[in-house]
Amino acid sequence: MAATETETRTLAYGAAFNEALRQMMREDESIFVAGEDVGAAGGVFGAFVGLQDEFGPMRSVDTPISEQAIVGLGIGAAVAGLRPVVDLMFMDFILVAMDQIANQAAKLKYMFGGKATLPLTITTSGGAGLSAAAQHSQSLEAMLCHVPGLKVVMPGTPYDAKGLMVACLRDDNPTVFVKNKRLLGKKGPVPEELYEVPIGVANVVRPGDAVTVVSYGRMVDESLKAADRLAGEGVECEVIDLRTVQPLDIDTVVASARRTNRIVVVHEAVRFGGLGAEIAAQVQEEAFDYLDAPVGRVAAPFTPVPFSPVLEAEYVPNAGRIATGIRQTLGLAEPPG
Amino acid sequence: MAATETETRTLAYGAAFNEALRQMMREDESIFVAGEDVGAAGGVFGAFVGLQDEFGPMRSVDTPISEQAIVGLGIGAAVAGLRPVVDLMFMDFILVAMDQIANQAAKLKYMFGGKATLPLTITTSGGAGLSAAAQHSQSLEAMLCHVPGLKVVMPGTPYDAKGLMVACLRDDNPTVFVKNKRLLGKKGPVPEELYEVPIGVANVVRPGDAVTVVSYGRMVDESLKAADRLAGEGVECEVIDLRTVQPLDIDTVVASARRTNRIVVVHEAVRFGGLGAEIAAQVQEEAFDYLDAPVGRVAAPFTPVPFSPVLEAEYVPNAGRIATGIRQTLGLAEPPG
Amino acid sequence: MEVTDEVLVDLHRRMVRIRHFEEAAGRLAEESRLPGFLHLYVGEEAVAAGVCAALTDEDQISSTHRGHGHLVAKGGDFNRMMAELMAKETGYCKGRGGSMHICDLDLGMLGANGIVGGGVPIAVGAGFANKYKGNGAVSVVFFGDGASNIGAFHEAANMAAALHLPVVFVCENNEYGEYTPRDQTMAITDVVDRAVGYGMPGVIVDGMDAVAVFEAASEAVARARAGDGPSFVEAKTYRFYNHHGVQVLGMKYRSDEELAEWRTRDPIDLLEARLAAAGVLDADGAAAVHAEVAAAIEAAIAFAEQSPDPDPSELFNDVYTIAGGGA
Amino acid sequence: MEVTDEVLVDLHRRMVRIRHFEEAAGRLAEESRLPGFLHLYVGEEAVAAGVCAALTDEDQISSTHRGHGHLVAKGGDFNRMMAELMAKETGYCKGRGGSMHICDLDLGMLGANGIVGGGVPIAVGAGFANKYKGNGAVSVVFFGDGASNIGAFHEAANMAAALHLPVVFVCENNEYGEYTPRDQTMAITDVVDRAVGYGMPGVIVDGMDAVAVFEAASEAVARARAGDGPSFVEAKTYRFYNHHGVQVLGMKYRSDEELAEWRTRDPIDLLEARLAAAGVLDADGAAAVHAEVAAAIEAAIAFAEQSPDPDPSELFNDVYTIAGGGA
Ligand SMILES: Cc1ncc(C[n+]2csc(CCOP(=O)(O)OP(=O)(O)O)c2C)c(N)n1
Ligand SMILES: Cc1ncc(C[n+]2csc(CCOP(=O)(O)OP(=O)(O)O)c2C)c(N)n1
Ligand SMILES: [Mg+2]
Ligand SMILES: [Mg+2]
Repeated sequence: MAATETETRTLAYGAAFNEALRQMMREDESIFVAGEDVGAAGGVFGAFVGLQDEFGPMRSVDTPISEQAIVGLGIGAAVAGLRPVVDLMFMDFILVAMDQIANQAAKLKYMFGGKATLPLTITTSGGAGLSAAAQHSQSLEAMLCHVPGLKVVMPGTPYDAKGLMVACLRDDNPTVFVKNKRLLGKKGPVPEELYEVPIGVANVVRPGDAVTVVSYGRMVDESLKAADRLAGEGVECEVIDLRTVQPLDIDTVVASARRTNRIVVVHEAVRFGGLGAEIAAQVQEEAFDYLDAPVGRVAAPFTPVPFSPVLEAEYVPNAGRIATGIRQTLGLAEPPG
Repeated sequence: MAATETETRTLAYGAAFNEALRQMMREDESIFVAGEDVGAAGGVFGAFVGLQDEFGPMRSVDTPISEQAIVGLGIGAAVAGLRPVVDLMFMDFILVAMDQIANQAAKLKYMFGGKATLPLTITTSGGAGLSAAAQHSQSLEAMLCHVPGLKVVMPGTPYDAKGLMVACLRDDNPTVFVKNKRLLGKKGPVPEELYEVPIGVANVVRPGDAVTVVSYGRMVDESLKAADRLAGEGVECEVIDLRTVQPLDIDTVVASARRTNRIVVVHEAVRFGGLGAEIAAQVQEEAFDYLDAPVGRVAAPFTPVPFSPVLEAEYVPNAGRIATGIRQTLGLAEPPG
Repeated sequence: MEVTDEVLVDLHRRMVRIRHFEEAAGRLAEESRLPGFLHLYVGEEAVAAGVCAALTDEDQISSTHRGHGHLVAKGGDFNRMMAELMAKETGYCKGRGGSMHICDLDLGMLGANGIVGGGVPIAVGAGFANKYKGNGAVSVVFFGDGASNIGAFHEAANMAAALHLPVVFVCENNEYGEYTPRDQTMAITDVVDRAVGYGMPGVIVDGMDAVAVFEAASEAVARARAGDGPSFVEAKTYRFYNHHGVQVLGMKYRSDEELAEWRTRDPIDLLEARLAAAGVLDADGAAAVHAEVAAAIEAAIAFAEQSPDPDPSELFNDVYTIAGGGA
Repeated sequence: MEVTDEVLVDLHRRMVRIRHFEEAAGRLAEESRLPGFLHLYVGEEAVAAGVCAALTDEDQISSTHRGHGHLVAKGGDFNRMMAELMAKETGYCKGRGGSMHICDLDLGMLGANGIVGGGVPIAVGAGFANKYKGNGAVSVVFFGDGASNIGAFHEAANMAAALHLPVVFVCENNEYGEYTPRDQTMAITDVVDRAVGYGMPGVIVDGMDAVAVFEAASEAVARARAGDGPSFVEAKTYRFYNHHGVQVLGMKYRSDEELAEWRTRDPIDLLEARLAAAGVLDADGAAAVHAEVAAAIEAAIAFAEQSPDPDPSELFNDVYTIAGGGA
């Protein structure tokens, strides 16, 4: 990818997602999108803009406010041979449809002895930082990753947004594609042609030898900023962007940890029971003799997401707190001032 | 407790739960129970038997099949000053009501600046082993424990079933009381008087020095059986019954791990993202220099719960597999045969 | 569709097949030869038979926790059904699903469901696919009176109406949800009263009369096929056995008298009387059908018993579809 | 309740208070002085005012994402409301909830809600508590046309009917859910058609006519107080601003003509004309009310701006109720 970057055009994260859908819908008649305001309005975040104009209302469907029926629509249509994309406006709303997602979509194939195939993509938007308060800011991926039968991707760059969406649309399993609300406008290199970023493959976005920093979604940028600061302190962090959180590319993580001997996991979700716990558990198991310090975790505290910008700034991990967490894992003192 | 045990009468786990409710309902007029078939029928597992006869239909309410409205009924009634107990027949069904549980009940107090008080108890029945298949056998506590604002208890004995239910009924927060379906008929000593087992306090049910085995719910009995086998091999396991999974009594766990230097976590839920991950992450952090081996985990594999008894026997952890997991953590070979 | 003699005979056979399968399953359960829960359809045969006789193999149905009758009516294979109930490798779900998840996607039977109302949105999704493909197929949702109180039903019914989908909603109103009577859980007597709130036509039909069900279903299916959208059929029926298992008498939640009353309207007896009166099928002819089906059931039990349990390694298969290796 | 002159004046004042609060909030948002989302109630004032004028302080209401109007109508304090929208420590929720979670439990306002339909079961629970205590209080659910399509609404409405609870369901039918018109999301024109499916009486009322709303609400509340169970009121109304924020003209999803048409029926203009005609309140009198309320709003803005942000340590408080330390 690095090579092509320079040549390729830049596109925003949200537009890259939209382009993946559009190009795939041109290729495959069985793909359609359905959800609240995704049709005529193009989605409240603009992620579905232009699809109804190009593909018509049957392939770009405005639905009632009915998250359970929206996911069920996708399940039934998938079992019947289509490749549905159903949108749940905010990640917080997966809780409204959790039965259809976790009891139905995730389990049908297994319960049916392998008979059903569910090429279903559930798209949603997660993450805090918009003063959207406790019901519009959550990062609930840990709940989804605990459900056998689902795959979950959380891209952190426009390039991966397009490539992973293509991969989800081509996958024959229920996948959940989680956009980060605050990344939608972020620009980056995105090839115009159709390409796929494989599900389940992490990306080492910055090489280093002092400590491994594992993250995904918007926290990758914050981790890279933290890495820059630490570089100024003579510490080279290796930053890994998981890109996919289920299945987890634990091999890449463990290999890095065995080299750096120290590792910190960073995510927006609350710390208790977050993905950092699973990663820490697997790393201490796979790299026990290599670790010079406990696996560190930088995550949100165990509280709902507050509305107040002042409180939310305290809540969401940022480069500063990530740097502090890394220093702790390295046993370094905070720099003066 | 040990002292009283001998004198006290024995009661089944389900009956102990029922007695806690009855005795508390006699004491506190603001307590009522509502749910599907909990009234006239006394609950599909008999856990609510006799309550409607004694307290009438207003305090023992048969509801429509409406999990979201059942939980919401409890939330609204709690905010209005009552102390509701709402039942969700199977733990799998919390996914149907997850918005009301995790977006509403858990967050109202915080979102309202502390104004609301929710003395709400949600009761449900979890666990596998009855050939009830993928939608009636799950252990989903990890999802609940990831939600700030909830407390979650999972008793493994009749004594704790009564004492923890009393504690839930007296708690001013939303609590989830998870009965284990396969423990309902299990008998054990239960004092007749009202007593409370504090939420958030683990119980060392078997002292030992070779390895710490942490579990909860039905897996405690299986862990004790495994401990017996290993005692035969000259290995003394310290078995800890967490009893409460949120908040977690990590101090008791860490103190034990620092003594035994080895620890294995056991649960019925799937391994990936289960509570064992959080415990492993916290223990490796708090006891890093004390551990002679990685924190071990014995849990269900990453698949839905199968119907077939043959497959389900492979799926659910048991004394044999727990013993194997403990031996691995101890670096011991499997005994011949 | 017209009610020809062939239709009458077909309805009878479908009901007899359901009845014998369910009676056998009940017997096996009583002998503890079936693992797990068992929700029997005995008494309600006319609904599944009448509806499925109005469908083609391309049409789909979604079912409930009480799903054997629906699968048999849609043409389900006794051997694979019995094997599934016994959790054998030869079962419809390789023993992974059991009674509550039994299905045959090739027959358009999209599965029983352990979650009340859980199958409703799925059938609506299949209906969407039919409209999308313009294949003229129709999907049918079977659901109970109790299920009409759950959110997923409401959302899916409205979705079908809003998107004008070829779906038929068939409510099996047997007056109870488990052990709680209908009047405790809703303030209406007829579930069909909900149809108007979705802008769907709705009818009430005698669920013990297979012919009446067939006629109502045929009309609703024709409407859906013609592109005129979803409709609602409420069948008044009754289960002769307990919510699960077979126990019947001396129940606290419903009187023996009520049961006896309904049993006088056994849907199979009613149709056999009509068949005899019409000279379409006399007692001997009916007995022959019963005998033939009974033999098939015995064969299915033997097949299931001789079938192997799933291999333990099967535990790990089919969680995901592996690219290349198809579904 | 009887429509006395006092009632008319009261309705007017409630509407004017809502209008000024919302216009001010909109202005502040345009100036980027408010964080987060903002869903304005302008145009729908007659619904909240008419309903809340029929309630006592002991009665509860549950609200939606569009909740300011409901709180103002129930007697909300401008200072604490404005401070909450500005995320200040002095706000109703100490700055933790904001516009989408604003509430005043002391006034029986059980909270705005960020989840469409999320507040419906909660109000039904409050209604259950009222019946349980026999305190004669009534709870009112405000919900939109779009919310009537979500499962939680359906379950809670049926629950209220099944348990015969003192609850009033008030549907604010403004013809849109965000950017999607009603006819795309349901096959019915009148949401009240759903009432029959729950066995509730229902009426349609002109949501731009505060007096008509008051009369309909009074009747429904009286019925609930008398122990005659829940009922359903559908108010036909319209929001004058965009789904969120204030932008109005040149929208793709609804025409400027449609908006202009509805604006000719501004609920405040309509009532002021009636007040003048009835000689209850002339133009000067009305202007005086506006002036007084405008001053109170300015004071509230000043109060909010001078209020401190929450202390960062507040992030960790009130997740749980600590035993001893009360709610
Ligand atoms: C979401 C959910 N809630 C509760 C149950 C438990 N349950 C299984 S069947 C049943 C009764 C269903 O009643 P109805 O829909 O009338 O169908 P019937 O059993 O009468 O055929 C209940 C409550 C469930 N399986 N799923
Ligand atoms: C469960 C859920 N789904 C979707 C949304 C996003 N959303 C917020 S307001 C709204 C429209 C609601 O329409 P309606 O109920 O008619 O109320 P109105 O905005 O018209 O007052 C939607 C879809 C949400 N907040 N919650
Ligand atoms: Mg029923
Ligand atoms: Mg609306």
